[in-house]
Amino acid sequence: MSTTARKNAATPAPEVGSETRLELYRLQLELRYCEKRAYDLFLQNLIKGTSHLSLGQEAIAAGFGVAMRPDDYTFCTYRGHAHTLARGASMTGVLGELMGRQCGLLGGKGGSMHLTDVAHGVMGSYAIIGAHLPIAAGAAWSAQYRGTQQAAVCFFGDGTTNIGAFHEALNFSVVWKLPVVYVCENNLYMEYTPISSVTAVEHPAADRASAYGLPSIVVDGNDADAVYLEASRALAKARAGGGPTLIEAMTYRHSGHSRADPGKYRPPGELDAWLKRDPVPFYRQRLIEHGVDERTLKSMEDEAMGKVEQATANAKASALPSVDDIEKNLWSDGGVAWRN
Amino acid sequence: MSTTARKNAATPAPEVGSETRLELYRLQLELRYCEKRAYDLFLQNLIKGTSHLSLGQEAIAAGFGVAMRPDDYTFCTYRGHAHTLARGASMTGVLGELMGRQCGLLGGKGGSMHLTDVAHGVMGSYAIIGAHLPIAAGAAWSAQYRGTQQAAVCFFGDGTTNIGAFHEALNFSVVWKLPVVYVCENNLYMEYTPISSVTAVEHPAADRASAYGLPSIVVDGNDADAVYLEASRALAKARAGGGPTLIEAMTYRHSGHSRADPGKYRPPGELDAWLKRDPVPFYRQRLIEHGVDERTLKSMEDEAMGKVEQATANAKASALPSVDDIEKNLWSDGGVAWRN
Amino acid sequence: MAELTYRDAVAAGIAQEMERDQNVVFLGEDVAHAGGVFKATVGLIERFGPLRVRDCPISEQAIIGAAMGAAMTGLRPIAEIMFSDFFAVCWDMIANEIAKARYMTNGQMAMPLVIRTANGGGSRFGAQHSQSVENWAMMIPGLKVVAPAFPADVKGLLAAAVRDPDPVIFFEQKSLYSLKGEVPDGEYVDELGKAKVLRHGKDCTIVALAAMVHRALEAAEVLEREHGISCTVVDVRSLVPLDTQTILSEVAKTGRLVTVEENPRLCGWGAEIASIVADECFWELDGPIIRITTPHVPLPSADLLEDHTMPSAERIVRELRAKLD
Amino acid sequence: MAELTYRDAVAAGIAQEMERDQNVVFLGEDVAHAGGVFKATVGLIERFGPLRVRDCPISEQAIIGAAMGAAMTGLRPIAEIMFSDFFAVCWDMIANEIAKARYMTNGQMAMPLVIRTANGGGSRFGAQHSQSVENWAMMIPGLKVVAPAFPADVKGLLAAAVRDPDPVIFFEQKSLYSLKGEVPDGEYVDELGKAKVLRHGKDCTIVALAAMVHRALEAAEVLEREHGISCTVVDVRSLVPLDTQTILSEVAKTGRLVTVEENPRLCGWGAEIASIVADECFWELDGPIIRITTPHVPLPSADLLEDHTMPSAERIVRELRAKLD
Ligand SMILES: Cc1ncc(C[n+]2csc(CCOP(=O)(O)OP(=O)(O)O)c2C)c(N)n1
Ligand SMILES: Cc1ncc(C[n+]2csc(CCOP(=O)(O)OP(=O)(O)O)c2C)c(N)n1
Ligand SMILES: [Mg+2]
Ligand SMILES: [Mg+2]
Repeated sequence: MSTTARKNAATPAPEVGSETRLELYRLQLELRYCEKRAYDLFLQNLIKGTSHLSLGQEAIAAGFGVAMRPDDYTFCTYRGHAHTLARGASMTGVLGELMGRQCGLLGGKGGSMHLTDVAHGVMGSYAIIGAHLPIAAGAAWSAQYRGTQQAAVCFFGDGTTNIGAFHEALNFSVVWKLPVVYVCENNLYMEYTPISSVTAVEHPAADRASAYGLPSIVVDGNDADAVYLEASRALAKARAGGGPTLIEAMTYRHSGHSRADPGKYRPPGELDAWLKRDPVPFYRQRLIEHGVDERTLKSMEDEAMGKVEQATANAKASALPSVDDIEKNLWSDGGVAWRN
Repeated sequence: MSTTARKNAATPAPEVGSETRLELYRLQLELRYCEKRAYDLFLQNLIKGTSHLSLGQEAIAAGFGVAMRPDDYTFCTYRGHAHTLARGASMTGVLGELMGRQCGLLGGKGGSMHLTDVAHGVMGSYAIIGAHLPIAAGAAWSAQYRGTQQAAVCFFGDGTTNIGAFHEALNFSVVWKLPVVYVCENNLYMEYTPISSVTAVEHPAADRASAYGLPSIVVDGNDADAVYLEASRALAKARAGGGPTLIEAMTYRHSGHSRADPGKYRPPGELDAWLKRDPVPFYRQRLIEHGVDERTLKSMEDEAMGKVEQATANAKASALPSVDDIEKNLWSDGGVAWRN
Repeated sequence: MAELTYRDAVAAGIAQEMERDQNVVFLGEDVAHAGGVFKATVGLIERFGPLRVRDCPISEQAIIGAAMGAAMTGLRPIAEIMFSDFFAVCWDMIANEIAKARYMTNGQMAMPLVIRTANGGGSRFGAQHSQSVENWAMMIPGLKVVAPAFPADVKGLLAAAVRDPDPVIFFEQKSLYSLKGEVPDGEYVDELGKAKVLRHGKDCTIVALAAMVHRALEAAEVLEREHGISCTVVDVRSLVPLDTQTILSEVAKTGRLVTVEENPRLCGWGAEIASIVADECFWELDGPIIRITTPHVPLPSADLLEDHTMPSAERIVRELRAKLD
Repeated sequence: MAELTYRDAVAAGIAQEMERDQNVVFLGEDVAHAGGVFKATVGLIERFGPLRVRDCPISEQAIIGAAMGAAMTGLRPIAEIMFSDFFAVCWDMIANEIAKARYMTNGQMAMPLVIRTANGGGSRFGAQHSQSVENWAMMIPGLKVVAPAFPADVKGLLAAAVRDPDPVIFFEQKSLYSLKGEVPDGEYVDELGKAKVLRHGKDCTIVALAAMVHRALEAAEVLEREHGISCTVVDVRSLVPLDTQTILSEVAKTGRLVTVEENPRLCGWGAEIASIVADECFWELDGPIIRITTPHVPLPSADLLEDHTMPSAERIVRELRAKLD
């Protein structure tokens, strides 16, 4: 896969430690099982509205989740369950929000597309394409101004590179040398339209990096180690005052764009080919090659599944939000009054 | 001036014919004299509001004006007097509009920033940065769909390359292979802020061309011949179905950003250096080198000045618009009614 | 008459106009090969081909800008903005460019285009995919604004919008896409700027739009049957031009005005109508003007919360009973 | 008390708050080294340095996005949008992101920021640089909206806006920048959400905002002196929160309401106030509610046309005489 090679791989690849590897696997398992559970809950009509799963893309959220510092900032899209969980947000809070329960991260007010957990640095999931790129720049600016060496990481899709806010955010961040990492998860599609049919260049992010004086970086988004290493480099650069990084991670979503989408627009065989590169079994194999024994893996898998079962049970047991909540939290005083 | 060299100058430079040269000079003279007149009319308080002169940048409007076909489309900014005149719009109409007279191109409704002359292909002057780039793409799409081989030419400044609409328009135009030519007049400044202080790359347009799969083109915007040749190439490409071109023309405005601006933010000596490359005397010198005699030049200059005098007189003699015009031309039925 | 869904009436209206006029072209995100995320434009690319029905990048400014450039040079584009919330990313194109071009150029510039969009709540999509933003468009001089409540109106008003020589913002209420109704067969064109009186009463005139028309009708039913309150229901259909004649005369008959708006309270279209009535129909009023709106908050996503935030038939009944007596 | 221009009161208000709180930062286009295109922020970079007073590229989405990201992570940014018309290029950031963040996240996200902008007509700048768009902001739940008419209010309300923990849209009326007035020396902070009664009358209550306050006062003067009509004039000052108490009680006293709005007619803030009064103050009204607005057209640029389009004192006098008798 030539497209997944890192283009400017001048630095010799450092090693990923074995504890980090276990952590990467653990996280990918949790993200995978939780997303699958979200899918099941849909089918049971316990989740309403829409929802955008990142089944198949977990290595990216995991790689960054492990590389980031606890006080770093994450900015997600509507396809943000994995990125939110990867920062340590409560799984009950995530599933509860999808189910519209009181225990939800947002008490049922935001829904699947807006997961947020400020306490864990998840500064929001944004459902209008492009908006969160400049906002991430702002969080990075704040960190820079306050001198905290925090970094902001902003995830978005290939389709997002064609909207104006992408361009403004990239230029702005470079000019102000902001500690922000932009991560384009190129899963080959917008909603149902192939990205190649609406984009002037092959790599929608990497081929545009030079327009902002940045190096072109493409990484295998299905290899958690590769993502982790790239993330570590970019975060170190940000903390050292070196400014932003733009990374294009090649990946694929296993399910449709959203709940309503059976994904029929994909050419035959494409999904199968990518399923062969499914990041979770792929990473399991790597661990085995690195000498991790089957029992350890199995117990990690059981533990992750147990966590999902527990969270599901918690969320199901949670009450519905109260109708009184409608009149709460528009303003900092807790209320919604626009008049005296 | 290394920055004004055309980067991809693979094609051997064709010659500019001598008649074309005279036409280029004639046009530059008219643009220059008319803008200077606009400046004088301000000082006499006969022009109100704001106005943005392109003194010093005339070679670009002239180069394109001569290269374009009568049925091509022009899209200008608020700094669009020259581009409008270069398509053959009435000078009385232009000065009349600046003065808010009935004879104005827009009957006093638009003002200096919105000159439009649909009959001459001037499809509007746009005062909100970036907006007209996608609109020009739309006109080009229409030409493509109708199969007319018309092209759209869209002029804008260096500062405009940092707004989202620039990015969207460029990508869109390339993907749809639209017959549109984007011309960035890099005069080194936004309003009062140097473009270099807010832009991630040296050449705000040319260094971004590759992000849209386009070649990087920088042209000396103070040399009407160079502009004319580049324009001709781009227009031919557009008509041949070759898609859009992005051209960065290096230039400088002699006056401030707008009427209110004395231009104090410029480093000492900068203006003087550029005045030495003033496109009008520069081009006069070239004509002399090509054997055009002093008398011919003098008579062209007198004629251009005569045209400006006549237009000024016409505009001054024109009535003010009628208050009844306020209630006209919101809708195609000529009226403004929003209710029955 | 065939029974069509509101969603299918969209495709029927577009197809009718594309069939008639070669200059009608259609563009948007995921509208062609996928038939739209609400499946409202299925079959158009097969019928009219990829030069007239075009998928676009996620570039709303480019989409609306392209429509504008095409309209001023002889085409009659229909552009889709997937959710009306996304008007915010191309608002400059809509409010500052398209709306003003003809007036600013003193009539030089023609702008025959339609922007279609899925508007409104009720789908548990959360605050950024559920707004009712008819007032965003209504407040901008130079835009015509239409919001149908029934499949027949979708087809007829969409056709009228395409034929209109001025820019029309066409709001399709997403909670109505699966609503079925009789739609005239064959060529069918309605008229912009005409409200419809759907029900005649004597105690009160309820003025509603889009999804709220159905709730107003349901409430009027209950009020009549269970509480002896008889209401006129007016479907505004077109905010610009606004059929003030119908509204004023219907309010004059009952002496009371109630607006039912899906939008959050402040500066909704109901405020405008209330202010017109409070001026021109003041002496015919028998009591206060009542506005029933979504409270002035973003729309929450959980079923229960969303349902209790938007005006329901029950709430209309409750408020009218409390305030009319 | 010193006499300051409205323009200088802006810089004074910002300086006061930057002095007090290190977390207040200021960004915009041409705001730092050039001191702003309206010269309203002259001297700030010299005083607070280039880390706190920052020039930006022409990237309104980036500017407002950056302010939002900074606000949610502990700073208190003030962002300038040069002309309020340009809200349209960053409307998503303002209306869909900033306004909704706290509510959607059920209170997790703080958003203490101010967006300042030059608003309104009268400068012959044409339709894209002259709009009065207070209603654009007012209609979005989650935004506070302020529009001062006097230099003292500029300083005091700007300080209050910066200290407010919620997002505030601060409209500076560009036709007032050179207006002079007394401004309290030293630290001065006003309160959001309070209207001011500037004149007491008995025949009619005129409610106005920003530049229209001055025209209303002038008209009230003439009406009293030349026509024996005595008017109360209320300066709304803050559209959200809205001081309905003051408005309702002043309307109740005179029995008549007239709003004077610079915005084009449809869905202006006056419509909202009219609808509130027509509901809650109905029984105290002695006659129709009158709205005086710019007609529903874009603003033309020529002096004569612009002057006749915006509401003038003469027009207020004329309309009130015709309609109050
Ligand atoms: C401004 C805007 N336009 C359109 C949409 C509708 N939309 C939601 S997701 C999506 C596709 C996004 O594609 P991409 O950026 O590749 O992300 P992915 O969904 O593949 O993760 C679109 C068009 C939107 N939410 N916002
Ligand atoms: C969206 C928007 N932001 C800001 C402005 C204010 N403004 C008008 S001209 C200008 C500078 C434009 O610079 P450039 O593109 O280089 O064009 P030039 O004026 O140099 O020709 C600015 C910031 C505007 N008109 N529109
Ligand atoms: Mg994608
Ligand atoms: Mg410039």
